[in-house]
Amino acid sequence: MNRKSSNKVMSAAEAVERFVHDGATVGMGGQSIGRCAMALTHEIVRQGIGDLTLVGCNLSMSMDLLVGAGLARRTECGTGNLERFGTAFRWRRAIEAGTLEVEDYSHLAMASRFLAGALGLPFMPSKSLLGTDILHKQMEGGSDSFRVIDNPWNPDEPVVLLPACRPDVSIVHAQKADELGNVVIEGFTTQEPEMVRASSSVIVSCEELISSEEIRRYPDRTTVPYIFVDAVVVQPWGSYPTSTYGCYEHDAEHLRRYQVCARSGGEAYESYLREMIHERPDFDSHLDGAIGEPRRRELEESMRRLM
Amino acid sequence: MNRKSSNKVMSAAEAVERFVHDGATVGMGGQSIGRCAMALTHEIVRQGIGDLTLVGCNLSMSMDLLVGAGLARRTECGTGNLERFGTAFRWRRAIEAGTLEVEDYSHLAMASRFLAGALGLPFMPSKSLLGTDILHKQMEGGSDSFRVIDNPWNPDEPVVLLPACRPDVSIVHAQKADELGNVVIEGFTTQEPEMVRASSSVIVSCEELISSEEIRRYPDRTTVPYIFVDAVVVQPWGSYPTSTYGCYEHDAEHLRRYQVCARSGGEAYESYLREMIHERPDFDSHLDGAIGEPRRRELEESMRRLM
Amino acid sequence: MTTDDYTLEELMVVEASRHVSDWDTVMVGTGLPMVASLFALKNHAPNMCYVVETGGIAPQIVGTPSSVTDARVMHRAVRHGSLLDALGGVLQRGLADVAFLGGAQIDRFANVNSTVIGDYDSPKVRFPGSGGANDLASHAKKILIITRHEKRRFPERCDFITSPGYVDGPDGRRKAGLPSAYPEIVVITDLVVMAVDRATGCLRIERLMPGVTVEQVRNSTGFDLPAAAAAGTVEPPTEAEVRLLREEVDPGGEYLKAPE
Amino acid sequence: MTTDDYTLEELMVVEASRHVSDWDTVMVGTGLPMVASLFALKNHAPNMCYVVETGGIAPQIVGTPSSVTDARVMHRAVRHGSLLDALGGVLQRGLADVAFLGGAQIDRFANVNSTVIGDYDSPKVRFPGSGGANDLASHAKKILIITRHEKRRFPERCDFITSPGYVDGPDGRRKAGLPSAYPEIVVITDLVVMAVDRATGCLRIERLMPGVTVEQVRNSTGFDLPAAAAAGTVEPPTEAEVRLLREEVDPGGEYLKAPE
Repeated sequence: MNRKSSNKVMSAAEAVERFVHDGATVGMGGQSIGRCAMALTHEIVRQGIGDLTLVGCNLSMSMDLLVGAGLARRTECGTGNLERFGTAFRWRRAIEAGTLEVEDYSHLAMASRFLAGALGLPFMPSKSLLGTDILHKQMEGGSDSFRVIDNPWNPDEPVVLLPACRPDVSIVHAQKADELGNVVIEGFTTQEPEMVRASSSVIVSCEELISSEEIRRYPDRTTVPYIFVDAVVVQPWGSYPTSTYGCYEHDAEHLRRYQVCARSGGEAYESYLREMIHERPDFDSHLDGAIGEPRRRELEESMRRLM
Repeated sequence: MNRKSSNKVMSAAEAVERFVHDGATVGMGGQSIGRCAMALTHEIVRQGIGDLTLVGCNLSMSMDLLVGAGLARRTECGTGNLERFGTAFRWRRAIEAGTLEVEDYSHLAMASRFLAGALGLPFMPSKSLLGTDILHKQMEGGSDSFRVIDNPWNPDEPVVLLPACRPDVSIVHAQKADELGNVVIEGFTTQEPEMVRASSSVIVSCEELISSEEIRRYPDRTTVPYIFVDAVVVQPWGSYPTSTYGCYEHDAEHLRRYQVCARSGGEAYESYLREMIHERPDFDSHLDGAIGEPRRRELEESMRRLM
Repeated sequence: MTTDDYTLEELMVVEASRHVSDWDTVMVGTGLPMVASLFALKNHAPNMCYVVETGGIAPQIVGTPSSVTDARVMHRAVRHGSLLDALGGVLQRGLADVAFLGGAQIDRFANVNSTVIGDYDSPKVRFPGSGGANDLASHAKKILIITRHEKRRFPERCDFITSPGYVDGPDGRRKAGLPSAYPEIVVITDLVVMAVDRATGCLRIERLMPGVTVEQVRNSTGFDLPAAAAAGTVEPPTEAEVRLLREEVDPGGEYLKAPE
Repeated sequence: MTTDDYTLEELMVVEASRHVSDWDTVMVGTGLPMVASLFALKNHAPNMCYVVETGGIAPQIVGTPSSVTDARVMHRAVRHGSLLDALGGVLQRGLADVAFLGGAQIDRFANVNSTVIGDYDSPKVRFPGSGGANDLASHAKKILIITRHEKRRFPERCDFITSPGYVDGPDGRRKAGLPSAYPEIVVITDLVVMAVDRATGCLRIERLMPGVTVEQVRNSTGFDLPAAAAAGTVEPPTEAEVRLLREEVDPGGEYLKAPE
């Protein structure tokens, strides 16, 4: 915890070293090909922090990298994919090979678990999952994470109870933050408002550091106030190759390239990890290798046209 | 329901006539001396719609008027007062006289009940109310609105379950709305985001009608999207004598005057109702009688200085 | 106009759009469902309200979005929100009139599998999982599924029920505790339009694609498939509809291939 | 400086502020609690974070707010939010270090009544009710109560427990299921500073106001009130503290009357 600090700005290396530990449950920001915390994920891979439980609604490329790098023990999520770009292949293979524990939920069920954590509640009711094998096969398989009770006010109506999900640390990429740790997410916010509030520690990377003066001028726009945040990492393009709403589009070329490597696995995948992460001292160096200035301008321009 | 309409703008008289019915459970917007839906409340009094159950977190002057006018059968809330301006006296007297049913909650407990309604859940867990007579005396008294269960994942830990609160209609005053029914609340939002979403019908009065173009230009600022709203009443000063953040301060003089009448009851109170509401065809006429232009400018100026 | 003037995929999309009415609140992802709902919006449902899982309400979708996080599905929304707002506050709240779903397997009770082929604990093939699909199937008033018709996709019982259809019979959803107890469920394939018969909780043939026989459909289906008494043929799209589809809804041909 | 140079009320406020530390997250309404916490902020806790029930986080409070809906308590907040954000997302979430409370009755276990005098179902006097008080008492790590010391305010048992103290004994809160099981509870009156003794779950005398005797306090209290072994005297405010209080915290004398 680093919440009692008036300047939380630090490098990704320092933030990950201080707040992500072996065996941690990590809340994954972003969704699909949008606003995934790629810079922070690279840093976890670089530092080789392992035995992680990854949690989120849709877990995408950032999760797949941690699984592919052998750093994940378990996932709890609603989906593992990159939507039109395909399944999260390292995740899929690890499940098929039996080397990764999974617990399946729906997106709303995971969001509900984070909501319970965010509100300090032990569990949240849900009307999803009823009548399905997500519930029944996992309960038969010994999972302790589901209860079905009767609605006390309508005794024949089953209601699911889901235990709160409280990550040890969440990693999130946002458009803006100030040095105190106030965070502004623009556009869609996925499960992040609840997940962040439910977490013991929170690392936010941002496209732009703004002044606390600006935060206080527009308090209706602050997504997460500083009392929930431990570290602010200033990292433009920090969600690359996924998009950041209002800043740049996803890079379809790089996503396809990753998916080719992830699908084949083996040396193709190892060399992706090596060239893109391990041989790079930091995320800026990764960006310099992965994407040139002209392509960056293109993706920015493409996003601008959609605003 | 009037949600399938591309122009929901109507008079307070029409909105109240269409959406507030005898016996309804009414969600009360605003809190204390801020943003109470006074214009809509006056209209309910004027139309004499009765047998109402009033629900909210803090119920204030708008509730007290409906109780004082003999239109309320029951309240469910966390507090009945106007903070520094005192108790809600008509409410207090009615409870002491045994003419009003009450169910007591904490503010968080009521907000939790609205949250359950907003999420389509039958109940919400709570860790408030435990160890108190709010829970025990009301349960002993026969209330069916509380259950205490053991946390299934920690069997010795009691957890309260509270049933969803789903108003038949909510009345809310906001700074801005468009004709489709998109609503922008600025500053504090009390329990309104959840209460409105939990309601079958929603009437919103607003200081200013803005264009849908403006709504779509700043979608991060919309508090409630139009799919939850049935009627939009354009009524500047619609929360008078309570404040509207960013627009005007509360009118301490009028609040004190009301409290004097409410405290004495009898003819003093009847004449307040008569002069301020029954003899006034609409809220603009009430305003003309209650507050002159110079005082309005003063209250606007006073708010401006706080921005 | 002859059947050569539109593709089967185009027909499936137009047929799906017919199940979307004006003023419907429609929960939709990307792909063919988005094409179908965009077509409905432009053709006969101008006041339709999109709700995107990621939180966008009533966006004016542009281009061909490749994700629910794509700025194209957020364009000029009346509100940006969170996943909880969309899936909890609109869908579970009971306000979604129509939801589109996909899946690897659909069984006779219209239960859907998007999780796994084989045993859950030692899977033969693992799929991405529910995502919002389970939530959509649990809470929407009407569920539309667009899929190719292959026998392996229509087994007697899904290997894994990810998203509930009628579970195990006409009253299966109510008994399971699902708030939307008797939704309309319509499955549109390249051979047939099926819908759940409320009396049995099972899929039955409602309308055949032009030129397709009941026999053909049954041969491609892994469970007994009755036919509604009045089972007719799917109405082909008009020339104007095809033009709208090609020129305005999917002008780049990103989702719909033009006929060869 | 003599006792004539500050009022008892000022002393109560300064004493209350001593229980607020730098970086504390403090949930506060209006009135004396706000004066005490504002004083702490300006005197020794510059990084204190106000959280207002109505949703404002870390406002820079101006003037003398008369309500939690007053724009003065929202001034330059880092975030505006909802009641659920503040009471659920911060308080019930376990992040409130300090909360201020008021009430009509406080009993030996520091339970508080702000609902009713007499029988709940046929009340002699009805008060406004819990508001956020029950939530504050249920979830904060430290609970501060500022009140006048009158015998009727300190009964053996509250007529109605609105907000939990230690309920009925040292383990009462844990058994009741309260997440904040052993909070510090401090009651500051014009006679005495009391705190709950963790060993008994009951209030005891911690410090006396200057010139007050244990006998005096006991005569004004409706339950047996032990005294801590080391019970001393409340430290008077310094001249600088009184100046800060009068000139910067409550310059209009809205809350604190100047000494006659």
